[in-house]
Amino acid sequence: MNQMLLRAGLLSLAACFRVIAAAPLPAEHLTVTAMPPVNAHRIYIVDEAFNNEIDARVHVFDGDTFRRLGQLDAGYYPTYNLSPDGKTSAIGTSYFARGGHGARTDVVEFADNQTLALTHEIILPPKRAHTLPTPFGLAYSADGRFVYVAYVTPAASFGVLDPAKATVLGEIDTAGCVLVIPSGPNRVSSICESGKLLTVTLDEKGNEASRAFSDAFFDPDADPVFVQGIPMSGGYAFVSFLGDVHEVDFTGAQPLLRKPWPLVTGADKGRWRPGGTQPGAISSPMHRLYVSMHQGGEGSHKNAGTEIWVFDTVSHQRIARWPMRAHKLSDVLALQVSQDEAPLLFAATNQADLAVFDALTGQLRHIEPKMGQTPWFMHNP
Amino acid sequence: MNQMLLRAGLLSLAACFRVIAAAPLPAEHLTVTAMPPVNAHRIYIVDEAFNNEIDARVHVFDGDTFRRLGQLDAGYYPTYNLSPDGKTSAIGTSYFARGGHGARTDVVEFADNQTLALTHEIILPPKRAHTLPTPFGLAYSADGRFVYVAYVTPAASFGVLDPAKATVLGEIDTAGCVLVIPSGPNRVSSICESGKLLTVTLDEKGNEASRAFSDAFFDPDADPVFVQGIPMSGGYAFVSFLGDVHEVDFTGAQPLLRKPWPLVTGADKGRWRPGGTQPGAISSPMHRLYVSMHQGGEGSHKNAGTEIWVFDTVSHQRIARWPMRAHKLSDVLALQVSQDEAPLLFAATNQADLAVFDALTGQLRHIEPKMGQTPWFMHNP
Amino acid sequence: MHSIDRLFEKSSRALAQRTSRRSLLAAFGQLLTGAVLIPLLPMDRSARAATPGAKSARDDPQSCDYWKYCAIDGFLCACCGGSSTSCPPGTAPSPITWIGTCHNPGDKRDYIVSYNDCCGKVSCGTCECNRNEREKPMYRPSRNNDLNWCMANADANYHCSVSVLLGVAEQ
Amino acid sequence: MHSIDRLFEKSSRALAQRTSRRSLLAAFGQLLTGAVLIPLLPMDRSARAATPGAKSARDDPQSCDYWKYCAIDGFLCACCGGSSTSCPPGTAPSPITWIGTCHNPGDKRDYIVSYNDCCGKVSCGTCECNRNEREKPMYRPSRNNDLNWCMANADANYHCSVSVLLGVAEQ
Repeated sequence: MNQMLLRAGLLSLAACFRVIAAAPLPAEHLTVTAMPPVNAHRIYIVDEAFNNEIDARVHVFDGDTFRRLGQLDAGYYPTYNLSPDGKTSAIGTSYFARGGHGARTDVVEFADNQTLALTHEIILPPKRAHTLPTPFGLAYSADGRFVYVAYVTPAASFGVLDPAKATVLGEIDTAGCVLVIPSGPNRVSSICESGKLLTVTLDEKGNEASRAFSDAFFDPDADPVFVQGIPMSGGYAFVSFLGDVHEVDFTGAQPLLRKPWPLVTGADKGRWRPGGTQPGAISSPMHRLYVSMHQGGEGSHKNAGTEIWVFDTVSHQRIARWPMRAHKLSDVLALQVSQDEAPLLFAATNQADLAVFDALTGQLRHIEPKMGQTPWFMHNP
Repeated sequence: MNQMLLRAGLLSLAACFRVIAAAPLPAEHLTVTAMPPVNAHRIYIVDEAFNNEIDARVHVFDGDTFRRLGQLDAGYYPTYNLSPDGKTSAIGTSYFARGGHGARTDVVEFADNQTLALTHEIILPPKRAHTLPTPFGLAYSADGRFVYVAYVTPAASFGVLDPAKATVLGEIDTAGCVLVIPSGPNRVSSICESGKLLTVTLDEKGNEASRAFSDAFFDPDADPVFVQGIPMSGGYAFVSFLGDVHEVDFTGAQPLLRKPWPLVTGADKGRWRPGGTQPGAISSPMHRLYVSMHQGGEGSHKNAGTEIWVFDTVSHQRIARWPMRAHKLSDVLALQVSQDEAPLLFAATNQADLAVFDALTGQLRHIEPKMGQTPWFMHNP
Repeated sequence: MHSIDRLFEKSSRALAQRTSRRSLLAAFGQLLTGAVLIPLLPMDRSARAATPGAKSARDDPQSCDYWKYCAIDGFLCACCGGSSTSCPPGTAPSPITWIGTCHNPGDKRDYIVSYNDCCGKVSCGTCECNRNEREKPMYRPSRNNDLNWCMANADANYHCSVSVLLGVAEQ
Repeated sequence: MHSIDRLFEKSSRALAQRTSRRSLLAAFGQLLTGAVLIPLLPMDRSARAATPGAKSARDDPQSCDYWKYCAIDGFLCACCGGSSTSCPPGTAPSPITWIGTCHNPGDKRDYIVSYNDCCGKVSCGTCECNRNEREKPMYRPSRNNDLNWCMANADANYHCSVSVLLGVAEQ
């Protein structure tokens, strides 16, 4: 018994001694964090901040480490895109001299994605389209030489910018067709009310060289397409409200309209629909299309999806249905997928959660809560 | 039976006829709503919008009809006050040329409380104190001739403004003492680190005529006071972290420091504490002090209150304890009371609910959910 | 056709204030030529109101289920100091609008509704409402509610949305 | 006294960049004269951490319960792309700070902590943390966390807060 007490006493003494004798923690030094190198699993999330709309942001998130990497200010009704090399963020936005009132300044701000510091800006005429995020509010030419910005006043046109020289080169009227779908080094297509595409070809200086209309590639009365076109190899896929996939090949001088194919067949047609603020994403290397689907009728096209449906873009067969409630996730407003061979699928919900899935298996990897206020669109390299 | 059927048939026919024959609804006309006249139960709620801090607002709410009357933009880290006649809102704030970055403009904007339209502004040097709302970030002289704005760079001073001429008259160094407590037509007091008050008397032109320090009216080491002083007849009451009430009479040429009296006595001392962003409010006509109280220790002074305690400001006796959980309300961050003989008590919670109570009985009249994002301070006429 | 005439007159007058004649014709040609009658007067009403709100909500201007709000995606001015047809104090109505066609269950008629934004203050943030019956993407701007219709105002900041009955959608 | 010296040097250097000598002496006289030792080294530790977090949270830089954060009222930079001592990419540290004294349960020592704000982007909005041990109102600015310590930065917008150990709070 005495021995036990002695041992206990010695142990206590040793513990005390260790604490007392250990050197105090050294002084720390304040630093600024360096960004990790860009990788295929980095994602840029446009938070419209709908309740505080002058304070939109872009959150930068790493799908491997599940870390928030940083943030970019995005102003009011922003439009966002990455440069073709992924090194630059371009944020088209509007500011007011007094927060929510006062003189309006439309501007494209450029940030270095390796530092998240702003590098320069180009002031626009106050005509920038104020609308929800699409891939086509601001876009780079394939060679990065031009930046195009969609204008709506409500007259529709677009600005041609030189990002290297930080100047506005000019403005091109689009006869009521909207948005800027870039192709090649010098072509811009816009979507017309009639369902046609207007394609303007630019000269060396960014002026209009020629223009041409395509045939209508969808029926805007019977079944309009979402303007959130989905990048795919050589072009974009436009999903319609009822779930037809209209692929457009933009590799040639004029858009090539492929035969549409359906996501929904039989009795499900018109009952299950795509929806949300970014309804679909395509993994080009893996030939997969992911679409956020819900059950609803006319007017439900902005509804978030209760399931993600997965399709083979070659066979057009549905491969999987992934119900979100299996993961206790709320419904999905926006989808994006990484463009590598081990793809991650990102899903932003109407509760502002960001879910990260293995895009091949559907396995849930992570849920990042409260990814801003209203994360409505996602971009990745 | 036949008669029954006939009657039913006639009824159906009548119903059809009514629907078919009724004139369609007339075309409507778009208008702008006029504000109801100012009354004692109107309240101005400063929403710091802490998650979107460049987008603070002031919500205007009617405690009688429970209607939101409108909103004022309030920018970044605003300071707010009403003119002595209640007709004007003065919003001291800061804007950046690019939302959250770029050139900073400090400004006082004035709005007509009968229209909620801005009337004019005064641009300040970029020195305005960026801190949480208090009654003393911006204040009017009693006659409305001067407006004072607290500066911290972190050097402390204040600006003297002429709201009628929309000019900055000058700046007065306050030797490290902060905020602007107005009294009479030409005196400004500031709170010093030592617990003293510095009182600067102005001349006709708003320049310093004289200055004097009071004795210390509290001990900033042992028991600091909240800077959210509570207006009362002839002066302000400052509640301390441990719950002593330090009343200061500002009617004379120099502040008169009254003997402090305790909110908390006996075993409760140090256990029950006042707290929040606006811990108390006084009804001068009814001689009542309302304080938001919680159980906590050192460092809990920003905790929201689980109870509202009611005191008689003459007898210093506690009259009532009103637990918030009885109303399923979350804890209270800010308190304000109307200055009429049928007073309403307004309580803003840490869940952004605004509760309206009968201030005499504690009866809950209304809960207005989601009164902005972070409603941290309230003003009323 | 009285109400339709009013619609055309109102829309074209408002647009004319802000756009060149050429752009106007290009962007909204259909609205001015009468081809608009088809989208304005859809025949298919079977899909309407899959889950209709309770009667009280359908008649409550502070409820998103209010029948007039069938194509509002934004904040209801009726919760922001205004009403279903009135902008809150200190804000300015947008002169340009988008258009909806809503069914009034009270008299079983379809009405053409002008949705105006109220502008010049930061977003109201209360009573968010997202309904999109017959709403179309922005390539059909007169039917699109994602555009900031405050775009052409002196103060282009969006605060909230109202609904203004223009007349019966006659067939 | 090494760490205290560092504190004085750092604070006075930072302040001197932005304030006139006179204002500096007026506002922060106590900090420079040594009278600061009393508020910096409070004797009463009995009230500390009435409800201490779990050990893991106390050591987790992304948790508000992290022991170093005892006087942060704001967003934790460790959740915003930075760390407990590092500002997120693209932001700038504030050269002026407020000071806390936090108890490290790991070695049972009290440390003096400099809380710097990271500036130049809109609020991070993640990991809001509101702790106020020994925090004082703004009439004692060196101990106040309600002031925007980005106030003197070229871009004065507050993004998040870090905690930087300056040294042991010796008695």
